[in-house]
Amino acid sequence: SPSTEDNGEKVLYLPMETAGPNSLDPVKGSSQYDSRASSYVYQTLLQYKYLHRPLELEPLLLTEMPEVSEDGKLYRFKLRQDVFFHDDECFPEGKGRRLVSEDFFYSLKRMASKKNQPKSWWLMADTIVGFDEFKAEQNEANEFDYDAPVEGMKILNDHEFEIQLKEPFYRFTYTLAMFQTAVVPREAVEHYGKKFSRHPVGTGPFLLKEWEAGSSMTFVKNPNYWEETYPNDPGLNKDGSEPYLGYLRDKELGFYQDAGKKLPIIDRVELKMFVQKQPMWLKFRIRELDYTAVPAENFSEAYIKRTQKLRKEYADMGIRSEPVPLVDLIYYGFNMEDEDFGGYDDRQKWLRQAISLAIDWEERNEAFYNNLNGIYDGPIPASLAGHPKNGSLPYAYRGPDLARARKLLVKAGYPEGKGVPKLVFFTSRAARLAEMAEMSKRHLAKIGIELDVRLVDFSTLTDALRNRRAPFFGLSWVSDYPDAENFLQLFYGPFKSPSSNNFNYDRPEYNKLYERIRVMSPSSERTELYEQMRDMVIEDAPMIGSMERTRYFLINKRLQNCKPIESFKLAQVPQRQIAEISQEPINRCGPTLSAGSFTTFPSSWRLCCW
Amino acid sequence: MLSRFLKSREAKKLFRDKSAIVAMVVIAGYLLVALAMMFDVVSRDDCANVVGPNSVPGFFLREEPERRYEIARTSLFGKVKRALEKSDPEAALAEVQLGKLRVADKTPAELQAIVDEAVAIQDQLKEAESLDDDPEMLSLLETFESITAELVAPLSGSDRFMHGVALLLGTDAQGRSILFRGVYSIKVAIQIGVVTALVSVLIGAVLGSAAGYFGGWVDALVVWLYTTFSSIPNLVLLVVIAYAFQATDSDVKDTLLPVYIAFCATFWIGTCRVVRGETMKLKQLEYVQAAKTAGFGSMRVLFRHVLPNTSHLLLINFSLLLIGAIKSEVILSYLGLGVKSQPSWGIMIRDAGNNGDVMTGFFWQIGTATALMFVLVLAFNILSDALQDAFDPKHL
Amino acid sequence: MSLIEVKNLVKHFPVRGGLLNRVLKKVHAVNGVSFTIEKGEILGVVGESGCGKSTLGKLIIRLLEATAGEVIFKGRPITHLNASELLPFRRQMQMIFQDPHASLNPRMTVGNAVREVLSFHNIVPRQELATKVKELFSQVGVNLDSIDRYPHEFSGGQKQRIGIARALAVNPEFIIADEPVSALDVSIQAQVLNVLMDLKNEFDLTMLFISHDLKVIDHFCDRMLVMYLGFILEEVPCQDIHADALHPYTKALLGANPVSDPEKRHELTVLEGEVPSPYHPPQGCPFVTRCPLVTEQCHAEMPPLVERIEGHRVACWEV
Amino acid sequence: MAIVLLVMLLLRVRDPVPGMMGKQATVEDIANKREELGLNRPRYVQYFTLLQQMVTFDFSQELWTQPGMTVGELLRKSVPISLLLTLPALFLTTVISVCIGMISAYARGRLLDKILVFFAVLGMSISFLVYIIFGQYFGSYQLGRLVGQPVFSIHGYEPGLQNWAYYMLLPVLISVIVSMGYNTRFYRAVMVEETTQDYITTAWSKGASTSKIMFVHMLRNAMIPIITRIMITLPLLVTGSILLERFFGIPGMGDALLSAISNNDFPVIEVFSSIFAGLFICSIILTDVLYAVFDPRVRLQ
Amino acid sequence: MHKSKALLTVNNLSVGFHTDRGDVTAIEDVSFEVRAGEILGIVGESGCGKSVTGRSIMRLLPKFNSFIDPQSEINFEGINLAQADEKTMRTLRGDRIAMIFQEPMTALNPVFTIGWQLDEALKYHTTLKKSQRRERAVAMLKSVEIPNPEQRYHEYPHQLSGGMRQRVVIAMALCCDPELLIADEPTTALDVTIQAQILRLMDELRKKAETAVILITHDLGVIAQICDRVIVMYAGQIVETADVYSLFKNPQHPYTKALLESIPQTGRQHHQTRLPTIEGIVPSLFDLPDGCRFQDRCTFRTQECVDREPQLSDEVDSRKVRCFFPLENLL
Ligand SMILES: Nc1ncnc2c1ncn2[C@@H]1O[C@H](COP(=O)(O)OP(=O)(O)OP(=O)(O)O)[C@@H](O)[C@H]1O
Ligand SMILES: Nc1ncnc2c1ncn2[C@@H]1O[C@H](COP(=O)(O)OP(=O)(O)OP(=O)(O)O)[C@@H](O)[C@H]1O
Ligand SMILES: [Mg+2]
Ligand SMILES: [Mg+2]
Repeated sequence: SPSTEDNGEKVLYLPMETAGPNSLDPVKGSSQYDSRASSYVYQTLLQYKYLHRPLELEPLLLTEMPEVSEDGKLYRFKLRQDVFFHDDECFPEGKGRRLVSEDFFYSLKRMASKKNQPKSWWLMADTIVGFDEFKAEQNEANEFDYDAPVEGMKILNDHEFEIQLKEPFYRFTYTLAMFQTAVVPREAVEHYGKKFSRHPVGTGPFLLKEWEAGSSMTFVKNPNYWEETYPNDPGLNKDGSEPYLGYLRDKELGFYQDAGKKLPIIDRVELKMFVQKQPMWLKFRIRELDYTAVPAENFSEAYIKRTQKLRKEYADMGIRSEPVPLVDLIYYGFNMEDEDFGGYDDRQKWLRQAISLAIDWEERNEAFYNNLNGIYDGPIPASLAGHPKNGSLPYAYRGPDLARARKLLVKAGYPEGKGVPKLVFFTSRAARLAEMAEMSKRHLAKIGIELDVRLVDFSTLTDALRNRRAPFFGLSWVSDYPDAENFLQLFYGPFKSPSSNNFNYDRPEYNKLYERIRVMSPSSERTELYEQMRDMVIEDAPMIGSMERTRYFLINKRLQNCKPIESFKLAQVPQRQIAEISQEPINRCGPTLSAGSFTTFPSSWRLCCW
Repeated sequence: MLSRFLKSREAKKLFRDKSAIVAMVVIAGYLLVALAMMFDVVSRDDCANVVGPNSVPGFFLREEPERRYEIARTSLFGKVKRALEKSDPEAALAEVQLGKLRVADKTPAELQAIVDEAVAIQDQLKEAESLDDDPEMLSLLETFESITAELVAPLSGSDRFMHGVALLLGTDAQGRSILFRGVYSIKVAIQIGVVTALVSVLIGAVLGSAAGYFGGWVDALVVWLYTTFSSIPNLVLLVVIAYAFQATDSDVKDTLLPVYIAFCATFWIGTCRVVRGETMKLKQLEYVQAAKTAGFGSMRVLFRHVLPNTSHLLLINFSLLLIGAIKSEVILSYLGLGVKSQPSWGIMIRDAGNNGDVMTGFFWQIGTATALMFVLVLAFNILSDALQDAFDPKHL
Repeated sequence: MSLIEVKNLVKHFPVRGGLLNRVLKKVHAVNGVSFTIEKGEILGVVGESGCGKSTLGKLIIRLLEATAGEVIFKGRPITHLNASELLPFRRQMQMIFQDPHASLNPRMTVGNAVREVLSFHNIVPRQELATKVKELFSQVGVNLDSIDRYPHEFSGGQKQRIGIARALAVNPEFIIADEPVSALDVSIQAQVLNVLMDLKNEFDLTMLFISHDLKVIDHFCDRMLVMYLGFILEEVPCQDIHADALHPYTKALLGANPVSDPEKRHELTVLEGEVPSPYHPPQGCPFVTRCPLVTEQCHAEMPPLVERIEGHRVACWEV
Repeated sequence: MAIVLLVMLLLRVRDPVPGMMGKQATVEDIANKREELGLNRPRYVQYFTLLQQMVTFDFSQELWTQPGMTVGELLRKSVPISLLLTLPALFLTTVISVCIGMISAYARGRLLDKILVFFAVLGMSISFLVYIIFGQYFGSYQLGRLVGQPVFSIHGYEPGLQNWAYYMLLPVLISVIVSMGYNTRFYRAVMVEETTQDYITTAWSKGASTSKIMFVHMLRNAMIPIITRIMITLPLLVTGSILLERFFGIPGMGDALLSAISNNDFPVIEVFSSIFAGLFICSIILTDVLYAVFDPRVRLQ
Repeated sequence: MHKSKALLTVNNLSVGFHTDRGDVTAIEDVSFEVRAGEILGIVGESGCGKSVTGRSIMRLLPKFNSFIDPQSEINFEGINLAQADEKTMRTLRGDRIAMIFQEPMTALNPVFTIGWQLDEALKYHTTLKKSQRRERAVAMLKSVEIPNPEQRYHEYPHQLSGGMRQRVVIAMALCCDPELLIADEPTTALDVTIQAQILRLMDELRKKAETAVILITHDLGVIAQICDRVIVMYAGQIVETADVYSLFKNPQHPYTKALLESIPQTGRQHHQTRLPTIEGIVPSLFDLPDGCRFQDRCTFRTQECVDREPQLSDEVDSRKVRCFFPLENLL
């Protein structure tokens, strides 16, 4: 059996549903997994509060939230002065150096260098005064000069600096909590060169000890971590109300037991990679993993589908269920530049609407998501301003309403779907998407439209989208920050492919509205505009949707203080502070589980198999 | 040719082998089914269409209460409920259908009443901790089932039969008939098997015999070709070819053609080797030399005198490749590179794997696919064994 | 003019092997053989297994390409003709093979095997094919009912006769019979020899008759060549070989041949010494290793094939 | 080296760069990337560069999908792991199936033979995938729970020989079961061939015992086909088993290769296929050498 | 001709095979005896059961599809070989009874040295030490006139010529001084000069060591040359046995006679004459005619031959014949 000499160490065993991050260099990363893995080692200026729901930002490497000027364009930052980089051979004498203002700007400027092949430039594009010019200039030059000045970036001193924005972009604050803007030391980048991707040096609570590509990563505690502490008990408000949603439950679950303790509490984190879900689930069940997101296909094993409650056997073992609604958008999209299905003519619009009316989201939800997902109209998910009440709008084209769809087809000149060309549908090959495509094909067949399914790998899909070759496609969008603007920008004309507007939707009215809301702070006026934009999208139907998921996490008793989130491409469970481990040893095959858990396992089969 | 074979010693040997006869009967059965599929006895649509609630188990398993609840909830009840909420319930109701099941011939108002009643019971049921051992809840469940059943129009005789057949082996996660899909896959499997085996045997035979017969640069070329091909790991080659097809835009990739090509590209090698060896042996034989002295051209000698005498090898190779193709299809489909837009055993196994069927104890889908495939492959295995024995002069 | 003239025919087979399939060595199968065959004559070739008899036959009929030398058929060299030029000669020369079983395509009825040859060469008009086949079969004494049967349904002697029928189908003038009776029992051997004899008498066929059985050659041929390791050691008329043979090897063969009569038992001649390898034939006479009469000269030089009397040539320094 | 060419041509059907660059890349970015990877050079230049690298054993190319990691490193890591899986599997399969094949050949025509062959065929008739799915669920998960402690790992890998049985034994067993059918039948045929040889009769006529006949005379002669078969599979050892590695989370070469293919990681695929081809050639040479060891007839002069 | 006691007595030996066309009896009711120092020849057409007879004495018929009739008796010095168990056979084989097989090319195991293979039998049957065994093996090689025996001892079969190989096989058979040697067409594949060598060797052996030899061949010349007595077989049965002189002089069975006549005669008077032949073919073992098995081809056939199967006659002048109308002395 495996060696896990825990010798008093507190070790976390966590799954990651991928073959592993590609790179730990923040500017090169893009995926959720890159983000998760990086977050052990690197830190950003801001972070989301650990226990607060809905999420709220707080300073991390800063002493306080940035000061924003009246016009919303000038940001002023104060760095903590007790933050040191990891001890590493790239520093003189191997001692980690103190973090200074210079480091943050250096890290931002790395996004601009062509050499780094940054996937993150879009975050900074057209945002900071003089940054775009800096990028153009330096990439032209022979040598990229990181010391060259940028107009909008000003160092005041060691620990104070200012950033001047072109416009009062509200989202800029959120950007500062995204891992792409994490702070890296210049010494390490220059010392390790290409290897830097696999040899991270940051300010975070953990050090990367081992990385078995494709199978596991081990992080160990950073002994020189600065004085970050576990969040303190905010207490009930004076009027007895909760300071945030779910505070009382958190308190009851003992999330505040460790308040004020120095972080990190854990000595070692073992990330295990899983490409297949079956082994991950099985490993959780023998308690070799401390938590897992419940794969949809195993939901009914752990939960009673009818009540969506955890089964008794699981609850009895101290396993905790944490449903986490994702802020996301699962949709089908049209390429608006497609000859047959795109376009802004009424006929073309009706055709798209008819297609939308044929798609049965409920059935999909039932077959693949255990009926757990939320279905809503328009592109704005539930927790954000602009989301329709109850998720539904009477004028939306939500299927299945075949009668209406047929009528629209007649109106569009395709009675019974006759004359509609084959609808070529691009979707990624992963897991159950193929089955889902088959379902959609069936749905469309009912109104006489033939779906031509192209199962492709993800890179081919993105390629097809970029080249505007995919007339119809299935995708999902996970928000980068909790603001509907992040969803509405998907339809902004100038962001057409190869940028994020995969629909190539381009309506001047819409674009104008977007330019307005981009620089607005939250307000009812802004929400109104959001709704207006949402309805335009619904009517023109470049997108068919929508669905958002709830992720069900199961957490073993051993793992305390763990409150998962999953949104904004953040970690599934915020790792940095985490979690007390109870001293209960890992009992890999809890005998308590075996008796009851066979309930879903027909007895007649048990005999055959042994 | 056939009649000759039937008279031959080998055929007699073959027909004396009882297991071979059984195997041939089984294969004939499969072929018949495949033929029936060609005439759309079960069409592609039948495989794609929903015939019942999701993941209904097949004939011999008693359903547990939780599942019964789910089945009752997800059959017509849910659909009717939603249809009634639509702006035009009449029209919407007309669309409601689950396989052969349709909404009972009632007015929307009547239906609404039934639905309301059901919803009330459902609310009660939802509250229950567990349905398993609570007799009160069980009876409630029964009521729920019977009420929801009222929404369904009774089936006519033949429809009821077809409904029963469709549900015989249960349904998959999307409510499609496992039986239909499994049976339809026979056609796909046989198509893939026969076409790839045929083509690769053909390629292998032509190249192999040409190489063996002519020797010289032809031989060098063929040998070079197959060493090149075989020095790439088989599965990797399959995958690379399959991927290469993915990238093309043509309609071809939705057919079985990429699968055929991927398989043929790797499968011909074995046959080619064997045939080449055999041809080199036959070339020395005196009847081939006699044919040469008679002045026959090399093509005539090759096709009339050499190739027919490798036919036993071709036959054996054919059956082995057929098995190989059917088995590899499963793996390719699992990797998402195999069959598209129609069911196949590979896809069924893939779906079952992706759906966690094994873990939830739902063995119907994977079981059906495996069993159907197992029997066919077993039959072919036995047959090819018997063929091998029959053509082995040393074997008695 | 003789029907066939063979001049200095040489055949070396490369033996390949090793990693790169290099030519490792050469088998010297036929080493400069010359002789002639007159029309209507049966020339026997004897020699032990592997001495190059079949190779010689195949060289003459162009189943193998000669390394050197020439074969002249009716005054026309045929060694370098290409396939189409060769076609007319194919009709005039045929071969009967050693192994009656291997010489018929197991997947063709015997009737078809013969018919194929007939129709390919347009020997007779289509409608007469069937009759012609029957005629051929009755000529060699095969039951006419069996035309539509497959080779495995025949006995060895019958198969050999069918082989002969196929060879006769093109009305050849010259037949190479490569050990047509070695694989057969004495009783069947007699049948086949009789058939050949009849054909010779009837059509005045010319034959190169290969065998390693002296008794058969002696009985059947007009003249015989004695081969050893690819060389001709002696050419002798078959009237009374026992008396005429001069070469020590021929004599040894005759002496080692047991007589089928216990009363005439005699001490069989036993040759000491080993047969040299065909890969490295000795420089001088190939028979030196076993020859009772060996001298210095034999080691040094291959004796020429010298005509002693009309139709009797010997290659030996000592006789 | 044609193999490399072939693989390259097949790979080039797709353009890898856009996929690599993510959604936000601009046309210019893509062009840059192309230039960096050398994809804009003519094909033959790329081909010869690769050849040169292969000949000089230069594996320092960086992975496209895993910046900072060289192909050499990847191979160094994954190949040994794959070998830990494939070598024992090959060994077990060969030993077991040679033995069964021999027994079966010896008992040819009798019930025992029929039973053995039937089971071999039975085993062959089920999909590999099904074996894996069931093996993982019943073999590691349910068995572990039945016994009360983990017997086989469900997923994952740790280096170290003491961990071998835990992580590798089940996959090894599965692959043994799967390949046993073919091998048993093959070795049986070889052995049957042997039993009918005249020299075996000669050995009997000398009064040799059954075991002597089987293990001395027959086995020694059967070595040639056995070696050939093993040698054919030898290069495949380094490719590992794609499916097993995927399912059991063993970070071997098969897994790496499949990821590389699906992520268009050309350097890995190209380097690997050249190495594989090299191995293939080596195995042919080795086969020749071993032939000479076991068969005096082909011993080189 | 000495008349010593019979070494081997075969009584009513019948052997059959299970084949894909059903069971066949390959040899039926074969009875004969061999005395020490005697060479017994067995002749007959191909497939008439000569080898099967030899192999059944060694009990080396293929295990999986052959069967010996339980009535059969093969008495070797008091042991019934037909019923003996495998262990007894193992001690006899190679030691007291040895066999030489038809094909010298394949009878030797290609992967072991000549020495190893010679040594094997000695190892099983003698208590000699390794060096002694080696000495003996080399001596054996010498006695079969293999040049350079010391060196050949270490060579592999493929390094030897066909004739040498056959002699090695003979040496192997003889190395434990067997009392009975069964030689199954030991010279068919060889050229006449080497054949002569081997025949001489066997002749010496029987003279020197009193070894009994069963010589199976279809070459009547060989029979005439060295055998004492001859058995003629046809379609699985013995049709005639006689001493070699009387058989050749006065064949009594029509088949024997026809066989002898079809040998091509040498000499001027016979040159290029038609040969007498036996018309027809050997009946297949699967559909043997009732009555005499030679009836279809016999020139002397009568109705009786068709109706009744002739039995082997009692011994007259040490001759037996299976014919209703044995031929008189015609020569
Ligand atoms: N295709 C070939 N390749 C290499 N060597 C060959 C080939 N054919 C014949 N030989 C060799 O040439 C020599 C003469 O062979 P050939 O067949 O002519 O002998 P033969 O006298 O007909 O013998 P046999 O009586 O056995 O038929 C032999 O040593 C043989 O091994
Ligand atoms: N293993 C076997 N299985 C079936 N039948 C066999 C077997 N061995 C021999 N026979 C049959 O037994 C009969 C006698 O065979 P046997 O080998 O004794 O003939 P033979 O006289 O030695 O012929 P040859 O001169 O060709 O060696 C033949 O008809 C043969 O078909
Ligand atoms: Mg020959
Ligand atoms: Mg025999």
